[in-house]
Amino acid sequence: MVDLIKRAKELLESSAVKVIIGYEEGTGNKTRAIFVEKAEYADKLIFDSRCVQNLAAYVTKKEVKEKGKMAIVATLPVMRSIIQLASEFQVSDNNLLVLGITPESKFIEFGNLVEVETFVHQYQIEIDERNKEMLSKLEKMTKAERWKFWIDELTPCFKCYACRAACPMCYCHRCTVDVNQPQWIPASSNELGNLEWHIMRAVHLTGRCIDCDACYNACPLSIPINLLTKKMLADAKDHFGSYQPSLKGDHLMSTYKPDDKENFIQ
Amino acid sequence: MNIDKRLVRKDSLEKLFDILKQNSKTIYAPFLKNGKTTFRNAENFAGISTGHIQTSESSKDIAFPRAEKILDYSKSKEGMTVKGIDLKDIPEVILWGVRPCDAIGIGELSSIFNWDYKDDIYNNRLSKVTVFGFSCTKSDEFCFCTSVGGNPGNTAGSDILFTQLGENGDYLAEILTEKGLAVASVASDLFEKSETPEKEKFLAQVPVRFIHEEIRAKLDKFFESEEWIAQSLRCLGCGACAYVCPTCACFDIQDEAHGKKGTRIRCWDSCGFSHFTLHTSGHNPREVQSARWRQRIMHKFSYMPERLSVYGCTGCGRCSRACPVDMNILEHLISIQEVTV
Amino acid sequence: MAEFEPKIVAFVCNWCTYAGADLTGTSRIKYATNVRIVRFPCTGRIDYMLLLKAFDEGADGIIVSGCHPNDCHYTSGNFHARRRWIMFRSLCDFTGIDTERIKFSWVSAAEGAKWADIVNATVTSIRDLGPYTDYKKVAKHPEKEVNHG
Amino acid sequence: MSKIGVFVCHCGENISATVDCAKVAETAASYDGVAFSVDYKYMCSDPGQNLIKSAIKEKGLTGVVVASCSPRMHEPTFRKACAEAGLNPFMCEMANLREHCSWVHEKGEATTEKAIDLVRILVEKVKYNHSLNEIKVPVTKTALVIGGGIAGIQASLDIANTGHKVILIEKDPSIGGHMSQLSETFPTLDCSQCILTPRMVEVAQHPNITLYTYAELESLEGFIGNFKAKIRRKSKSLDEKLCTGCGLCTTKCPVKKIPSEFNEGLGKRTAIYVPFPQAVPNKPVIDRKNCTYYIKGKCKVCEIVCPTGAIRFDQEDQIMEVEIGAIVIATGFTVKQPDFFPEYGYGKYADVITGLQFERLASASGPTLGEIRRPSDGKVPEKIVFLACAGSRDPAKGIPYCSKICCMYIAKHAMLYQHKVHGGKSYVFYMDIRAGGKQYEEFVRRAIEDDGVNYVRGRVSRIYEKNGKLLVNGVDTLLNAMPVEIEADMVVLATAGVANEGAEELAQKLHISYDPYKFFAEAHPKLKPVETNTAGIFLAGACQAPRDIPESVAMASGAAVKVASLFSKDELTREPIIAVVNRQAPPVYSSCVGCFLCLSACPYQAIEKEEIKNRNGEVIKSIAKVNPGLCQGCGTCVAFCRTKSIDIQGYTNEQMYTEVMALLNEY
Repeated sequence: MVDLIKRAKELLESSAVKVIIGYEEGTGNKTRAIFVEKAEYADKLIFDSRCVQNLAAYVTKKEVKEKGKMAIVATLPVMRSIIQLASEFQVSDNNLLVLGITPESKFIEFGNLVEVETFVHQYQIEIDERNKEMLSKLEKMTKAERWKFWIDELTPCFKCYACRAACPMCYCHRCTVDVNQPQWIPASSNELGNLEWHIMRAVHLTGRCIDCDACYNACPLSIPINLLTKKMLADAKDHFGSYQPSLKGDHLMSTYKPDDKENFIQ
Repeated sequence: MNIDKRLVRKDSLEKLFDILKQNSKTIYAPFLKNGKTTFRNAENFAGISTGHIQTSESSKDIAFPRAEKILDYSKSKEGMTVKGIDLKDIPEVILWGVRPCDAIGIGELSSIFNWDYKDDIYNNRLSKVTVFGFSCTKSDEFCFCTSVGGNPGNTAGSDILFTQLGENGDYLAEILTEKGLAVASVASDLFEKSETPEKEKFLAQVPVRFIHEEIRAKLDKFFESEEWIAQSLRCLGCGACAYVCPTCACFDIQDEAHGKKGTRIRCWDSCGFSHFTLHTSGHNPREVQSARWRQRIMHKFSYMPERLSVYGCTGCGRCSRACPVDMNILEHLISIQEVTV
Repeated sequence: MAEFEPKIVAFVCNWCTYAGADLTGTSRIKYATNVRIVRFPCTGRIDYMLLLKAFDEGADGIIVSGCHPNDCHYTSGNFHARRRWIMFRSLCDFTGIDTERIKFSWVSAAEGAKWADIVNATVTSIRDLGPYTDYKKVAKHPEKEVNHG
Repeated sequence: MSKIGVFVCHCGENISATVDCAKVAETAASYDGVAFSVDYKYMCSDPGQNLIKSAIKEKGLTGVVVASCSPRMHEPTFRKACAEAGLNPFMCEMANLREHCSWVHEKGEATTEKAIDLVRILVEKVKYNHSLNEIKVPVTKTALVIGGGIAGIQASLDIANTGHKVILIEKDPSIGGHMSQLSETFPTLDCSQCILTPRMVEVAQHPNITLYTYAELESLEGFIGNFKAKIRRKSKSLDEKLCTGCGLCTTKCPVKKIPSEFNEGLGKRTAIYVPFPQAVPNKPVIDRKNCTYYIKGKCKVCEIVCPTGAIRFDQEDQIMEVEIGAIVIATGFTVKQPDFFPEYGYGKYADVITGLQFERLASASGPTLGEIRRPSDGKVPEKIVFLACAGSRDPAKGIPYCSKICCMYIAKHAMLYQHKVHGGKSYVFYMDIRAGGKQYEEFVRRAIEDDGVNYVRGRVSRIYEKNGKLLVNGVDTLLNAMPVEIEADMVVLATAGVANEGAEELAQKLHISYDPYKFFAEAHPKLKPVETNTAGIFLAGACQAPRDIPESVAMASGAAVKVASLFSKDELTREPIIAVVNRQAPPVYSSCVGCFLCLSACPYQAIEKEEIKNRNGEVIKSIAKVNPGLCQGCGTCVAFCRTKSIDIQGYTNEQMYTEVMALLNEY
């Protein structure tokens, strides 16, 4: 990461950017986010296989944005998030510079988001094998078995909303669950409240989720909620062809094709 | 009452459990799911988790449920009829496998629910709970009970405290309260009268990491510190820390309406949420995360000790373990201690 | 089961299916009484959460119906709706929600008879499925019982 | 605290026969917030409406639920009544107890229960209604007429004569349509050209009409009173200003063997051509598919001979955008094509022709100058057979409907034949004679009785050629299905009238609906015959169904009146059923986060970006904003707004949510 740190220092010294969002050594052999505002702290920047948190969640955070132009250390999932955020007008070249980390852990800087998009589009979003298996296992179950599976998994959820907070796409200031006139989602963290909260979350992320697993990693009870978004991702691919976040903003769920196929409408 | 020390054979624990079940007691105990330990209604002894350092969730749920009904209402042309819950319906419960840092938390939680207003629902629930504490024989870098007035074998809050005497050893059972005695007497012959060694040498070693009074004194002058921002910049504002915390008592009142009928419930809430202090007007006195983080620390380490003369934190370290972005409370407290104002 | 009368909510668009149901009326075609229509301007307006709300509150079945493709009064509301239904339906199915209880259909303003058929078919199939106890159980608002966490 | 009034209508017996209206009213009265509830025989009657008005005044009602027929029927009536009593019309909701309940269920508990539910849903909904004010939008007082046949011509002239501007576009090089191809017209046998051409000229000269021939609609956006149309003017390869229409080019053009569309292939034309002598405009176009220059890259004879140098080989299609307030569609129809009748040998035998081709043979301006001569050898046919319902009323051919005009024109054709070919014998095979219309029946009788046309009631199974004759095999069902065989010299098929090629695409461009046969759908079969279900777009002539000339003209005038009445106002008022984005006090301003998914979803481009600035003029956030002029209120944006920031008046989240709650819970 020598070149990353070197570049970070240049950017801060030339005040081309005001803050660099990256990873630093944390506690308990974890890594965590660091916000470098002075060149002398750039040496704290690290990158290794433990750096899985999706830092894109910070680029829409008021306190961070207000510091001025941001640079972000971005792995592939983070870059995808950034592109999706840009297509939703949440970030732009004016306030964000991407310091990319290739899947081969090489540092690569991008001049603008178009370059990031081009880079991102070289890679398909692929669901990992373990979860693929999990999905097909669930699909093979009977409806009743699936119902039981999800009620059992979701009932422990106490709605701390860590999944929402960790997700770069959940940048809304007022989430549907925060709306109580009408009360779309039961406030209680009971079976119903949890089920509907997680269904709603999955629907809102359909066509926007880039499968970074931030939600799952953030869950203090390790509930496999990412399976819901993965299922949507897989289905989106099946129904509407391979799917990639794109600056064109041709969002999966806000657009349509007259010949979209279905087999259930009478 | 004076503490009654008994010996419980390792294999007697299961017998104890079964006898209690036979006496139709409801037992809540920690179970492992998705690599996390949470308390739930235990049907049988098998599967009750013992290996864990600390449960992922605290046991406060038993006396302070994440969502509980406080009343039913129904509207009509004539007006509104309201029906509170019947406290008699609250069942007796044995809370099995509680760590001392949770048990002591019960007292801190109670001090909040009985500060000015006495919360009947909470007190009633608590009165129906018998706590089987289990001393800590292991700890990790997130533990700091000894810095906040606790220790791995602390008896506070337990009705019976079990301490395992070495790997696979038998248990020392300290029957601490009438409640504990009542339950123990159901299976009195499992609680053997015999010479028991001192438990201390079997307990986990948790070093003292900071001086609570110093922190508290520091906080009095610390309100405007930049440190809050530095610490909280990576905080995502979720409620994980508060929801796993044994002493966090904040709740939100919600009405769930179904036509003319409805239910008023109280749900856990967290000072970490941006909407926690949001006014209807749109004004938010704690507009940024640093203000919310400050509130969390101030409340636990300054306000509660000051107003309720209790520690607001049991040092269980759960929040640090649960935090998705490594907001390590111990690390932050130490840095507060070190920063010069 | 014989005396079980399913509660069915129909979410329909104003321009095609609602008008189609009007035509059923003007044609005096008889059909089952179990269905209650909620009128929307367009299928594109139908919020998927409302379907879940219907189940929460005790519906045993749901009909969602609007203009045939290309016939949307608003040109593309039904195309948007269709895409959402495709994804939402599969998500429901994945979570074990009984999608057989949600009947999707296109009923034009000219298809009065079809509306009657859809209603009758749905009522029959829901009658066979029985009350939606799974969801009702979950939606029983557990706080009602004084329970522990 | 809401004070809701519930008014349950018996609709005579229509509702009360199966629904216990008194019980419905009673139950409604027990609901929280219902201040007045009553049932009455006819709510829509004056006394009924007065009942509502006085209740509003006396009880100070804040909302009204009328439980009667479909809101699609009487919503305006009751809203008006409320308004007259000083209650905002949008505080009135209707429960559909007739079409959706009493008419479709038997008398009984369940039916009344349902009626009660339907009322309750709206009682609870109306509690969340808000007073709304109608939206005023300016009207662009120019009409677009698509199609220059008799219907389009009539509509254009009628609108133009009310003093409003008209843009008339015609896809062919000349206006006139099918009528210009006809010889004489039933039932008066006056020459089609003679009555049509003056109208064509009038169009060309009318100061309020702008005529674009060889032009088609490219796209349409906007809404009633405010459409934007893109029109493609196909290149004529000609500078129309310079061209004097002298016709030198068409006489000199070397490509002379192109089947003339105007003559239905019975005559020939050149590559640069004027479709027919009386064409308007009377200026040529180059048919690029057949022009030697465009095929081989050389020739340019027309350019050489043109005295004014008006030929433009490099001319390109022109797209022009026009703003219009209303549209009349008069694109007409066509007739079923050859391959359709293998059993009749159409296309196989030169002397089996369509009715339209016969029109050309009979026409003085036609290829035979009005003499009936058969295409194969130019001989005058001594025996001629006319087949009615060639395709029409034939579900097997996918055309179950009656083409309507055939019975009459066949009678006319037979009559013309008898007049032109003395001693000739003519036969008409028919299923039924449908001669409804002024002097129509008399006309047919004349053909049979005065002109001795032989009408045979029966269908023809097949036609085949045998030593120079066309053998027509059929039956006479009036002589108990006795087989009939006629040795004919010529056969004329009254081919079914069908929708134009591309009618479907046009309908989709215009956002109007069409029937299973691709004819455009009227908004109501009886009460709105010239309206479409898209406000501001009207229908005239055979694009809606096969029509004869008088009907087409009547429809055209009807459509013209609709346009004129629309243009009679400077502003038109629209229901305020539109989307709105919430606004809140600073520092929030709005819960909208500006993801603008609504923008990409909106079918009407009604979503705009609004920048919210602080005192120093710095942009704090940019949020969605709805253009009330463009929004049509479909609510597609509402359903997936994650922050629930955009909502639609009249169908708000709270209203729809409440309806579901009210439907499934006790009150």
